[in-house]
Amino acid sequence: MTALERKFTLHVPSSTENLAMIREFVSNIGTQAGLDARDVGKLELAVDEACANVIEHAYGNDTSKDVVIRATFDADELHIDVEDTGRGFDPTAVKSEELDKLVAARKSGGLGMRLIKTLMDEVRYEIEPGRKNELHMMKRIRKA
Amino acid sequence: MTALERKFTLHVPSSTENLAMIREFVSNIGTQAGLDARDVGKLELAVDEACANVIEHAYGNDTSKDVVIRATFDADELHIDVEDTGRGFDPTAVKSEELDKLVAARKSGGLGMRLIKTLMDEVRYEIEPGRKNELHMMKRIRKA
Amino acid sequence: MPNPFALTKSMEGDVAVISLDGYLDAHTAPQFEAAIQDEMDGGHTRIVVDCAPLTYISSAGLGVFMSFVEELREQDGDIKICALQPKVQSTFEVLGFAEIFDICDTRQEAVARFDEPHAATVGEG
Amino acid sequence: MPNPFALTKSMEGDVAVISLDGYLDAHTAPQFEAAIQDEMDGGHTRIVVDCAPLTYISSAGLGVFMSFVEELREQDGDIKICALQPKVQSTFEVLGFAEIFDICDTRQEAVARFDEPHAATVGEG
Ligand SMILES: Nc1ncnc2c1ncn2[C@@H]1O[C@H](COP(=O)(O)OP(=O)(O)O)[C@@H](O)[C@H]1O
Ligand SMILES: Nc1ncnc2c1ncn2[C@@H]1O[C@H](COP(=O)(O)OP(=O)(O)O)[C@@H](O)[C@H]1O
Repeated sequence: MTALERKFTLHVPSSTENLAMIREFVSNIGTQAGLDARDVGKLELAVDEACANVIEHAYGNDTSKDVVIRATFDADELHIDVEDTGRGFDPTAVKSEELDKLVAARKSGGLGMRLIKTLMDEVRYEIEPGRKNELHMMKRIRKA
Repeated sequence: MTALERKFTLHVPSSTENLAMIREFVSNIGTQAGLDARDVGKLELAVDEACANVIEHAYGNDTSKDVVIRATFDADELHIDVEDTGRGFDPTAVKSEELDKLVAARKSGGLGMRLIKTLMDEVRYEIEPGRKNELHMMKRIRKA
Repeated sequence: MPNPFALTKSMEGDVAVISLDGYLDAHTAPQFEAAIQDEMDGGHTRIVVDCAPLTYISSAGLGVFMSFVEELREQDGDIKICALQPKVQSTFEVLGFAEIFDICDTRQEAVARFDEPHAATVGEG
Repeated sequence: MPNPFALTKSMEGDVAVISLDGYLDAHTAPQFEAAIQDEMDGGHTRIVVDCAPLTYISSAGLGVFMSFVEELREQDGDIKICALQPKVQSTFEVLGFAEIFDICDTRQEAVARFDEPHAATVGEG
């Protein structure tokens, strides 16, 4: 593997139909970056969750909008940013409920952000509502 | 299927390692556009050939460069553009040799552009060397 | 292309078995949700979800399990989950689903679990 | 991820069999080229390329067949191709490979073809 940084970008219409494509994009990059199969799976899931949130919450299922996924990696770290121009939100105001509480309340959601934080090594939101909202995620590349 | 046009873009480093990823991108879009499996296969191959030419000829295997693939489709047509900023060439000066001539001359290349023209419904080059070279390809979406 | 999503239903005695194939994400979860709702509308509260051919699950899929299990248990039923592939299993586990859901290795085991003493015993037609 | 490329070699009598698995594109074609060159360096000019597990081929893969066949035929050998999947077969056909190459349904058939009267008859160790 070279020390050179590699950059990849994918733009797709904001529709859950495109999540499968986004996962393939991400898992190709993860494999190329040298992640093992388990970590590729984690990356795939975290990015799926991030993009599903953009499609549903940032854009409210308006398929005329675009989801942008940018990935870069070098020998040590893989960075993925998910970018939208949607309504934005305050991530610090989202409180993470325990699973038993969600089950008791018959909720079907509320797991996504917890998953992202569990699966990735670094997670950071940069929110400028309507202009550009970005979720930065980083996965360390463990040496075998 | 809606009449709305859908747009997709993929940027990847100019390396043959990324051809598999490009094919997956394209075959996802082809399927979503409503092409049958045969036409998805043709699209995949044509775009692979176009990108392999950019990687090898336009950029001479300089992996610091970018290959850009843009796709749009509506109910009738799927358009794919492959874009580079490399050296460019005069496509009208490339003459297509017959297979038996190529075999006799022990050539390992010379089939790519013929394949692209055979597989797609429209093929057009726009060359501005070093600035932007584009190969526009179109595949009609046949109604079942 | 990844293999798409498919869902098949069958009955084993009074247990409704839903088999999930391919990927269960925000795009395909609504189909799974509708299938469970169908079973409940048809009076089936004992449900086994066979995940043997399931290759991927995201939170949208997990959310379907989460939102129905309480109501089914109130009606003396349950959702039992079986035959998870390792990748899918680790997604269930990372969120603590193994503590709340009955996850079995095989479909037979999952179906039989409904007849064990601690399980619901109310039969249905 | 698509399944990657793999190549396995074996001998059937004096025929070298190269089996291609996965995708043969501009990225993986150099490995195939090196394998054929190896066989020629080892004095094997009767080569069968078994494509049963091959899911994809682009012109870079086709170019390998194209560039070696003349030299092998001059040395009383050949490249016979067998067991093409429909998608791969149509790529061979659209370029007219079926007229220039001996393409068989099965590996047995391809190996046996070397012993037919119109084929080369010079044996090797
Ligand atoms: N990209 C986003 N844009 C706007 N709101 C978001 C975004 N991501 C998450 N949210 C908000 O945070 C909440 C929690 O998200 P999450 O944990 O993924 O669960 P879920 O998406 O299932 O509700 C969402 O319900 C939504 O209100
Ligand atoms: N994108 C491109 N940029 C520069 N030159 C190109 C490009 N595409 C094709 N060419 C030129 O046209 C020739 C024929 O291309 P092609 O038919 O694909 O065969 P091959 O790539 O195997 O040589 C190439 O050898 C190259 O000189």
